[in-house]
This record gives sequence, C-alpha cells and structure tokens, in this order.
Amino acid sequence: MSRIAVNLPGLTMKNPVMPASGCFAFGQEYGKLYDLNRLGAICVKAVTVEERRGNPTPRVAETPGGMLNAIGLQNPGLEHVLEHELPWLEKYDTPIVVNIAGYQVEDYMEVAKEISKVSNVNAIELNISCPNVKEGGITFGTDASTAAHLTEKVKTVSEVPVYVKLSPNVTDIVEIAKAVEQAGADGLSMINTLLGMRIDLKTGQPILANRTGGLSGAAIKPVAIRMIHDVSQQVDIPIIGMGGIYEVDDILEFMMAGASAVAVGTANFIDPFVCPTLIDQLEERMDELGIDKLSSIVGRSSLCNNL
Amino acid sequence: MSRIAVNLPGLTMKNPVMPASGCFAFGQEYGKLYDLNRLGAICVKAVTVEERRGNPTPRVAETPGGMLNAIGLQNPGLEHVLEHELPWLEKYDTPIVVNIAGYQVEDYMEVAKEISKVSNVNAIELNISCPNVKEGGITFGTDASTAAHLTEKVKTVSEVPVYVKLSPNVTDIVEIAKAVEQAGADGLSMINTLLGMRIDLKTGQPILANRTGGLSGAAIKPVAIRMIHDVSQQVDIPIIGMGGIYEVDDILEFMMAGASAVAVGTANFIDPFVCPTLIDQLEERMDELGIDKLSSIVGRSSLCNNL
Amino acid sequence: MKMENMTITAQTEVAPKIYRIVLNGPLARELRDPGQFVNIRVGTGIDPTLRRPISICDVDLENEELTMIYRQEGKGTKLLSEKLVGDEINILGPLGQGFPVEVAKKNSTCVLIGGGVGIPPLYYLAKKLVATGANVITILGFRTEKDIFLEEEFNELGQVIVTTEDGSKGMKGYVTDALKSLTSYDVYYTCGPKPMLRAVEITAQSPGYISLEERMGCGVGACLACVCDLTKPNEETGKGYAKICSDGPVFLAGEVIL
Amino acid sequence: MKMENMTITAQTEVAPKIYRIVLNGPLARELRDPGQFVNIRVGTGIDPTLRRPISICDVDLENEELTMIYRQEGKGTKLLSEKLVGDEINILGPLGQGFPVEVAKKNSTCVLIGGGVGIPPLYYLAKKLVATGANVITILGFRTEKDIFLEEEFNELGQVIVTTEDGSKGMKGYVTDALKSLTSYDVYYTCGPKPMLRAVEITAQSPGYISLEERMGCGVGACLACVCDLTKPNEETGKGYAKICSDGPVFLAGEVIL
Ligand SMILES: Cc1cc2nc3c(=O)[nH]c(=O)nc-3n(C[C@H](O)[C@H](O)[C@H](O)COP(=O)(O)OP(=O)(O)OC[C@H]3O[C@@H](n4cnc5c(N)ncnc54)[C@H](O)[C@@H]3O)c2cc1C
Ligand SMILES: Cc1cc2nc3c(=O)[nH]c(=O)nc-3n(C[C@H](O)[C@H](O)[C@H](O)COP(=O)(O)OP(=O)(O)OC[C@H]3O[C@@H](n4cnc5c(N)ncnc54)[C@H](O)[C@@H]3O)c2cc1C
Ligand SMILES: Cc1cc2nc3c(=O)[nH]c(=O)nc-3n(C[C@H](O)[C@H](O)[C@H](O)COP(=O)(O)O)c2cc1C
Ligand SMILES: Cc1cc2nc3c(=O)[nH]c(=O)nc-3n(C[C@H](O)[C@H](O)[C@H](O)COP(=O)(O)O)c2cc1C
Ligand code: FES
Ligand code: FES
Repeated sequence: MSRIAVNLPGLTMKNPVMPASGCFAFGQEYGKLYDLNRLGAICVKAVTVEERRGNPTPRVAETPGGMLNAIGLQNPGLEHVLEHELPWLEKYDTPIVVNIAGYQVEDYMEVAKEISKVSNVNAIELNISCPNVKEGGITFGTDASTAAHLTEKVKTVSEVPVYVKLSPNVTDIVEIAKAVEQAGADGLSMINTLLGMRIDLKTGQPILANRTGGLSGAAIKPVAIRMIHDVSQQVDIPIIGMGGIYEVDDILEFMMAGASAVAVGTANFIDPFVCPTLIDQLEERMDELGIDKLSSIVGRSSLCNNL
Repeated sequence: MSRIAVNLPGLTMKNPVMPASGCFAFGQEYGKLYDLNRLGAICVKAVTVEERRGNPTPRVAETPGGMLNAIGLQNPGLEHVLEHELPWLEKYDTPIVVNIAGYQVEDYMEVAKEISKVSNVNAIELNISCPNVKEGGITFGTDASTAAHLTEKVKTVSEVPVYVKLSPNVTDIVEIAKAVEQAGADGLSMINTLLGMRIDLKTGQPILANRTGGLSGAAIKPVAIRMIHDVSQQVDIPIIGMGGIYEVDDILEFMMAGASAVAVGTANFIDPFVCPTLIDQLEERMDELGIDKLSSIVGRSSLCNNL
Repeated sequence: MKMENMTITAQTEVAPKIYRIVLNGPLARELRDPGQFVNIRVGTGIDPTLRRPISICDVDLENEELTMIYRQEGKGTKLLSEKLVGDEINILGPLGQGFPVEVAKKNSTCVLIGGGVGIPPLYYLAKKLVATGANVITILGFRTEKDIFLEEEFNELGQVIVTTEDGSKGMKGYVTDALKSLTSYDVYYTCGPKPMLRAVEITAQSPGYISLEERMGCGVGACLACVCDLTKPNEETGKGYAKICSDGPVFLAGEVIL
Repeated sequence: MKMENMTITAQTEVAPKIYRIVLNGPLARELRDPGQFVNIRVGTGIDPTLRRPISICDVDLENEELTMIYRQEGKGTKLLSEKLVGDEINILGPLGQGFPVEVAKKNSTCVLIGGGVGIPPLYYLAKKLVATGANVITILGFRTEKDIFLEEEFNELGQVIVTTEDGSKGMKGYVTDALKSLTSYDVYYTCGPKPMLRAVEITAQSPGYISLEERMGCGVGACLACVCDLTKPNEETGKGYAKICSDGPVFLAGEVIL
C-alpha cells in the first residue's frame, strides 16, 4: 500500500482526498479540468427522492475567511441521478460516495436502497445536517435518538457502508456520534456547515434569500478540528474530516485530529485544481515532517491512539 | 440624544461601542493609549471570588481569520478587583460592565452582590459561557434551566442590571435566551467564543496547553449575526452584540441583526486603537448609508422591528 | 477554460469608480464568444474567499490581452482597483456561454442595450457583429453624464444613443425610452441590472439575448449557487433551471424567468 | 509605545531563513531599553489575525531606524520576508521591559548568552554595555556553521565564543559548555529557547537576566495570554504571575519559573 493510501469501509482510496458533497456536483464540471481518477474518492451532491429546486437566489454570501450557502439541496432527484449522473461516473475507478437527504425516514431509505444497488457506488453519506431546508435533515442531526433511528433504518436497506454526516450546530456532537455508531453507522463525516447570516447594509436585509445559510471555508477549520478530535476519541468508526481544508497542512492537521480521510469543499471554488494539487504536495510535506505513512498519523493528537 | 448614543438597562452610552470582556483587562493598558472616556462603556475581565491562575501556556493560537484562547478566567479575585481595579476606573465617566464567573451558583452570587454595590459599576455580565475551564460556566450556558436558575439567583442579589453572556456552542440558543429572559435577565451578551482546536504539525499535539480553546475574531461573525438575529426576534431584552467586529460596517451589521450595542474583542489585539477609531468613523458611515439615528436600525433585518 | 496568472498591463479609472483593466497571458486566446466572463481571484489568502466574476469587454487575440471594465463596488473590486501594472492576478476563464454572433445576418440590424457595468461585454460583441457585416445600434444607459464610458469606442462601430436618468447628457430617461424610438431591428442583445432587463424584454420588438448576473460560488457549474428558472424545462436534460455561470450568463429572451 | 507605519529601508537574508530588516520612522525614537520588542502586523486584512512579536536588535536614534533579525518560521514571518524595501509596515512598540544596563558597572564583566534567534536583542545590549565601559563576552549558540549570523558585529564589541551543536564552527556543543569555561563575571544576560535558558540559569555563576518568549495575543498586557509564574508573589501587587509582554520579556534570573 502506498504511503498516502487509506482504507475506510467501502472506500479503498489511493489518497485521502475527496471533494466534499455539494461542492463538486456530480463530477462533470471538474472532470473537464482534470482526471477524476487522481482523487481518493468522489463525494457527490445530496440526492433526494424527488427533484428539488432548492432555495431562491441569492444563495451564497461571502464572509471573512469563508462563505455562506443556502442552496437548499437542489438536485435532479433519484431517478435522474440513477439514469444520468452515476452512469457518467462509471468510467472512473475512483470510489463514489453518494450524499443522500430527505424529509422523512422513508425518503432516506428509498434513496439509500436504490443508490446503494448501483455498481459504482461505494458508500452512502447520510446528510442529517443540511441547515438550509427545514426538512433537510437538520432535525435528524440535532437529536441523538432521531439520528440513531434514521441510521438504523438506512442500514437495513443499504448494500454499501453508511457514513453519517454530522451537524456542528449542536451542544454535544460526541453524544450524537456515539448514538449513530451504536445504530450501526460504518463511519462519520464531519463537519457540515455552521449556521450563519450576513446582512446587506444597504437594504438592512439578509443577503441570502433564505436569510440564514451554512458557513464553510477556512473560518470553520478550528471548530471542525475540535469536533473531530473529541469524537474520534469516543468512537471506533472512521471519520471523513472536512471544514476549511485549503492547504496540504490542513489535511495533516485533520488526520492528526482523528480523521482517516478528508473532504475539500469551498476551496474548490477558489482553486478548481485544489484537490489534485494538494494530493501532489502531500508526500513532500510528509517528508519534511518525517511522516512515513499517512495512516500512522490518524489521531496522533490523542497520544494513545495509533502511534 | 446624539445620533450614535444608545441606552440600555444601566448603561447610558454615548456610543454603542465597548471593549469585550477579557480583551481589555481592567482598562489600564489601553488607558495609556487613549482616553477611555471615548468608549461607550467598558467591559472588564471575568472576576471570580478567589484569584484564578488560569490555564498553562500556550494560551493562544492563531486560526484563519481568528484566534483561539484558553486563558482560563485568570483574574486577581474579587477582593483585589474591589480594592485596586475598580477604583482605578473611577476617574472615567464611562459606564462599567463587570463580567463575573464562578464554579457554582453561590460563587456567582457572592461576586455579583459585592461587585454590584460598587458605585462605578453599572451592570454585571454573567459569564455562563467560558469554554476554557470545566467549571467556568459553560455547563450553566448549555442548559436552559440551569442558566435560568443562575440568572434568577444572581438577580436576587445584584443591585445593577444583569446581562447574561450566552454560549454559541449550543443546539438552540433561542431556548436559552428565552429562559434567562424569563428568569429576569435585563439583557443578553452574545456571543462568547466557539469551541475550537489547532494542532501543531511538528508535535502532533494541540497548540494550546488546554488542548481546546475559544474561537474569536472575524471568522465567527456570521455565526454571531445569525444568533443575534434569531434571539432578538424572540426576546424583548436588549442584546450587546459581539463576535468578529473589526470594521465600522460590522457595528451596523450587528445592530441591524438586532444588537442594541456592541463589544469589540480580538480586534483590539490587531489595532489597540480600534474602539475609538470605529467610534470616530461611525457617523460618516451612517451618512453614507442614510442612517439617521443608530437606535433606529436595531433589528432592521427583521422587517417588523423598530422601523 | 483555464486558470492562469495574468499580468496587468493597464489599469485606469475611466469614470468615477469605473476601472478599465487589461490583462496579458495565453488564457486570452481561449475566448470563444463575446459575453463570456472571467472569475478573478482578487486576493491571495483566505480573504476574500470568493472569486469575482467580471465580463470580458474586449480581447486582443494576437497580443493575448483581455480588457475588462468594472465598477469598484465592495471589498473585492476595491482590492482589484488597487493592483498595479505589472502585478500578476489569478484568472479563471473564459467562463460561460456568451452572445451568439452567428444569429446576426449580414446587413441585419442589431440593437445592443447596456446599462452601467452591463455595457462592457457588449463592446466585443459589437466588434464581432460589425465584422460579420451587421449594422449595430447601441443604446447606453447611465445615471448621469459623468458616469459615461465606452461611448466613443461604440461610436466607431455604429450609431450610439446615450440615455441618462437625469438628462445631463443624451436622451433623458431609460434605455427603454430609446429602444421605443427604434422602429425596425432584427435582434437585440442586452446586459444590465435585472429591472432594466425586464423592461427591455417587454419593450423589444424582436428576438433577443439577455445576459444575467447572480452571486456565484464556483463559477463553473458545480455548486448551484447561481441558478435561475427556465420558462419551460430543458428538453434534453429535463431540468427546470439553468446555471447562470455555465448555461449562461447569456440566455435567449423568454428562455428564463427574470 | 506607539502604533506607526514604518518604512522598510533594508531587508536581507543573513543566513538561511534568517532575515535582517531595517525599519524607518519616528517610533524608533521611543526605544528605551535593549531587549524591548515590537509587535508587527504582517498582513493588512483579517489573516494573519495576530501581530508577530520580534525583538529589537539595534537602533539608530538619529536616523530613526530599528533593526530586527528574525527567522522565517511560519506564515507570518514568511509574509514579512516577502516585503520589499519601500513597503510600509504597521508596528506597535517598543513593548515590554528590556535588559537593565545600569546594573553593569564600569569595567565589570558581562556575559551575553544567546541561542539562535534569541541572539538579536543581545546586540543592542552589548553596544549599550560597552558604552558604559563594561567588558562584554558573548556566547553565541547555533546548530551549525551556516546558521551563524551577527558574529562579526559582536566581535567588534568584545570577546565572542561561537558554539555549534555539530562542531562545524567554534566550540562543539551548547552555550552552557562555553559558559562553564568562563571563570569570573559579574552579570549575565541571556535570550534563547527555554531549555537553553534553564541550562544557563543552572550553569551561571552570577546574577543574570533572562528574556522569555511566549505566544501572545495583545502584546500590551491586556489579554493574559503570555503569563509565566513568579517564584514568589510580587510584593507590590500580590500577584503570583507576570505578563511576559509587559512585565517582561526580561526577568531577573530566578524571578520566574522557567
Ligand atoms: C457573469 C457576471 C459578469 C459580471 N460582469 C461585470 C462587469 O463586467 N463589470 C462589473 O463592474 N461588474 C460585473 N459583474 C458584477 C461583479 O461581479 C460584482 O460587482 C462584484 O463581484 C462585486 O464584488 P465586490 O467584492 O466589489 O463586492 P462585495 O459586496 O464585497 O462582494 C461580496 C460578494 O458578493 C458578490 N457580488 C456582489 N455584487 C454582485 C453582483 N452584482 N453580481 C454577482 N456577484 C456579486 C461578490 O462576487 C462577492 O462574492 C458581473 C457579475 C456576473 C455574475
Ligand atoms: C518577546 C518576543 C521576542 C521575539 N523576538 C524574536 C526575534 O528577535 N527574532 C525571531 O526570529 N523571533 C522572535 N520571536 C519569535 C517570533 O515571535 C516567532 O517566531 C513568530 O511569531 C512566528 O510567527 P510565524 O507567523 O512565522 O509562525 P506561525 O507558526 O505561523 O505563528 C502562529 C502564531 O504563533 C505565534 N508564535 C509562533 N512561534 C512563536 C514563538 N516562538 N514565540 C511567540 N509566538 C510564536 C505567532 O506569533 C502567531 O501568533 C520573539 C517572540 C517573542 C514573544
Ligand atoms: C455550496 C455548498 C453546497 C453544499 N451542499 C452540501 C450537500 O448537498 N450535502 C452535504 O452533506 N453537504 C453540503 N455542503 C457542505 C460541505 O460538503 C462541507 O461539509 C462543508 O462545506 C465544509 O467543508 P469546506 O469548509 O471545505 O467547504 C455544501 C457546502 C457548500 C459550500
Ligand atoms: C483573550 C480573550 C479572553 C476572553 N476572556 C473573556 C472573559 O473573561 N469573559 C467573557 O465573558 N468573555 C471573554 N472572552 C470572549 C470575548 O469577550 C468575546 O465574547 C469573544 O472574543 C468574541 O468577540 P471578538 O470576536 O470580538 O473577540 C475572551 C476573548 C478573548 C479573545
Ligand atoms: S456559481 Fe457555482 S453553479 Fe454557478
Ligand atoms: S500578550 Fe496579552 S497580556 Fe501579554
């Protein structure tokens, strides 16, 4: 196994970097810019049973060191994804993670069941943390027992490993992480965006049509690191870490905090080549820091782990 | 009343700007740089019954667009503050807010009782949100009924209005805000810092000796705006807004979100003159935006309010 | 589409807060259509986070130069305006689908209607149209006389009608007032603020093309920040919306809901 | 203490990753003691957030120039090293309590012990001590030969002993090895990494002064980021701790717990 390869349930990754859900659509746009096989995995946009039109525009607003988005889970719906988006990805031999969302447990189950049957889908990411639609999962994400129940149900129908994407907008993320682990989650993705708002001084009104949105980007990195660190010490399932990864050092920081792989979101908007660029820089930086194998640094910040 | 004056319980402020607790000690350091009478009010460092030595160093770490701190409520204790710090501030006719903290309800009550008797103390800020000491209040800040109970108790002994400083590290800040309002709080201060962590890649260990710390600075501004916006629509008591104020526009954004006054923390470290500078810029910026009186924009983002 | 550090070869304030910037680099050769835009990284660190979309106003393929005209609006365009000749700046582009030139037949009459900083992309369009042998009439809307830019340049390409809201120069009123005065034309192309686009769409007597603006995340079609609704679902994809950054910014009038 | 935009009049790499920067401006006149530092704003926006504390290495009061020597360590010092002569940079300072020069009597012997980037503040100290008629012996510790800087400058002020960890130049070993070889001296002054300071404190045979480093927030004594414990509480204030930025960075050896 190469120095930068990592293995997670369902995901045999040649490197630890995947684009984050919602920041990479279904791969076609960035696929024009570089070979998607260079990625460790690909995580696609949230899929719901029916087509979703999302929120009115403006849907993004800039913030210091970050951005707010309130896309509202716009997606073409399960059928279209099955017929058009996933087949397009078949030409790549990079593992595919499909982010799924819904209004109610049954929705998640339906999408999970159908999506997980697709031959090139390697894992499902349960989005229980979208802050931008009332029924978009955030309620699943802020209550441990609801989150656990959903996980359990989805596990009964999914043919591939299930990662649960946690919301940072909670008092005790460890509690929720433990609950979904017990409910059978194969891994965790964290973190989704922090709820935020920006106001346009000229109008006095929020910039986003949806008023609030999800904060992503460099600004949230220390919150992500803290949550991953805390959770990784209390659960045994692997974590896909995300939230403000821009530089190669960030990848290492997330892994030392306890992530087994990472996802890059907002940074793609700054530099569309950021994923392959960071992957290319990884080994040199490991050499500088005297890191032999990437897998050996996972959770290093918690002394006892994996050393 | 001047265009930029604001009135809050106990605080007749010539302008809406005060330094945030913990970023200005007891005023003596910045008092060497400019006349503290230029400030709308002064909020001093957390005071506890006994002297507190705080956490080991390093106590600060930089983050993208912000910083972490884990000072740990270091302060010379109630007696020393009563004898040395508050008397020094007597020469100013700027309202003083004293931030207080404790291990248990009785501690808060003792400090509140003594501090509120001091003639130049105009309000108390109940710190139920310090993330940096286990017993430093964060437990009071993450549970609505505990927070309400504490507020109620402190109100029985305080001779000045009581502002409760809320923690952003919660699932539902509105619930806590409403609970402390009902318990008799005269106002709210929000937000305190977000829990975060940074890891030193060379050691693999957290940079802060305390491991985690509180995230402040520009990075957290959209989170603060969102919380103030949400809370201000559900409570009738005024809010002192803070979290990432660096520029004059930020003051206006916080007030439009629902704050009646603002506090500036981290920005003092970048520019020690930031408070008087922003105060000086305020009227010109109001002119540009066609804002007549500052008090008229409070909560403008919520259409119905105060227009 | 490319990402490239281009070199600033000129930067001048052509009207109050309106800047003309010229960038040099091989990326310029990638331009396909007038109306395409670039996404500019105005800083180097984490702030500002997002790129700024600015339309391409003119191109010199031989010398590999792109010209843009932009208004200093907020933080990002202020930073851009402070850059100096010789500085490098990271450009992503050309992006989007521009104005179709081929729809204009030889000797046909094209009306170009621009408002404020919606005017720049029409300039390269006008040049291309003139090159195909079409007649170009340009209506340029400004608030007041001192805001006027590009008038002379358009003058060399055909008839120009300037409107100002306060009547300080040209026709007093809006671009649509000028448009009403024109009797026969074959196609129109417009870019400007949304209320203007709506008014133009209603007023115009011919088919036309409309260039839209929206706040963007990625600029390449991946984040769905910049969608607008289609009047009827796309036949091919079945989708009821379009992405302004990659399906647009130019749409056939009537194709999208303004 | 002042906050001022100073102009860079020189910036050179004096050893690998070690830069010497000279800043011009009236603030330079405020310097009181060797060992004081400035807090440098290396960026202009929100990132990096914090200022960088750097010791003053030398001052030219007449020409209003401050010299600093710093190592390019992380993001902030990298940005600093990329600044050019003529650029302005925002400086807060001078800060803190420096080395007491008055304790050194005429003809007394002072040993200055510096390790790596702890060396720079000792240079202006050496000049001041020599000016008062004291004899200065300087021990400079480096990792290896190519890291050496300021050796010649110190040579002009008295005896210099260079130590390198790998023995590539001067004495092989640590500054304390050199210190042990000195027999009689009246006072020492030291600045360097904490393990070195601890070793020096144990080894030294005279009273001495120690300059400390700590991660800082405000740099002016207001945030309590940079405290260290006092060996016994301050008699005046009753406080058991000191702030490195305002009570220090220089302390009497034994006064603080290292
Ligand atoms: C396809 C397209 C082409 C454009 N062409 C031009 C042009 O040729 N000349 C010109 O002057 N302007 C043009 N604009 C508008 C220009 O993008 C904005 O004025 C600019 O982004 C404002 O950035 P700022 O940092 O100055 O303002 P800020 O208010 O600081 O910007 C904050 C955020 O909001 C976004 N934003 C603010 N206003 C707009 C807007 N009107 N449209 C889209 N995003 C906005 C910014 O990109 C940024 O992400 C175009 C916009 C689009 C979408
Ligand atoms: C009083 C004092 C005087 C100093 N004098 C000098 C000097 O003359 N020459 C020199 O090369 N260095 C000196 N240092 C150390 C210098 O401040 C750090 O090397 C520098 O801050 C590192 O910043 P960075 O952005 O390159 O590193 P980063 O790692 O990016 O810095 C991140 C944060 O950590 C802080 N930090 C990192 N290392 C240190 C450190 N060793 N001490 C304090 N804060 C640190 C930074 O200030 C910043 O806030 C001094 C430090 C202090 C406290
Ligand atoms: C525009 C945008 C759209 C997003 N859409 C989704 C989504 O559909 N499903 C999801 O789980 N997360 C979504 N996210 C969250 C990201 O996957 C990621 O968790 C978050 O942005 C933090 O990472 P970053 O700071 O690298 O962007 C979205 C984020 C952005 C910025
Ligand atoms: C170094 C430091 C010390 C702080 N100490 C306190 C404190 O003692 N009590 C308190 O209520 N808040 C304290 N805070 C929080 C600030 O008062 C403020 O709520 C927070 O920093 C957000 O504002 P800012 O982004 O402007 O800094 C401290 C913040 C910092 C950075
Ligand atoms: S800006 Fe991302 S899809 Fe258009
Ligand atoms: S850095 Fe703030 S007290 Fe020393």
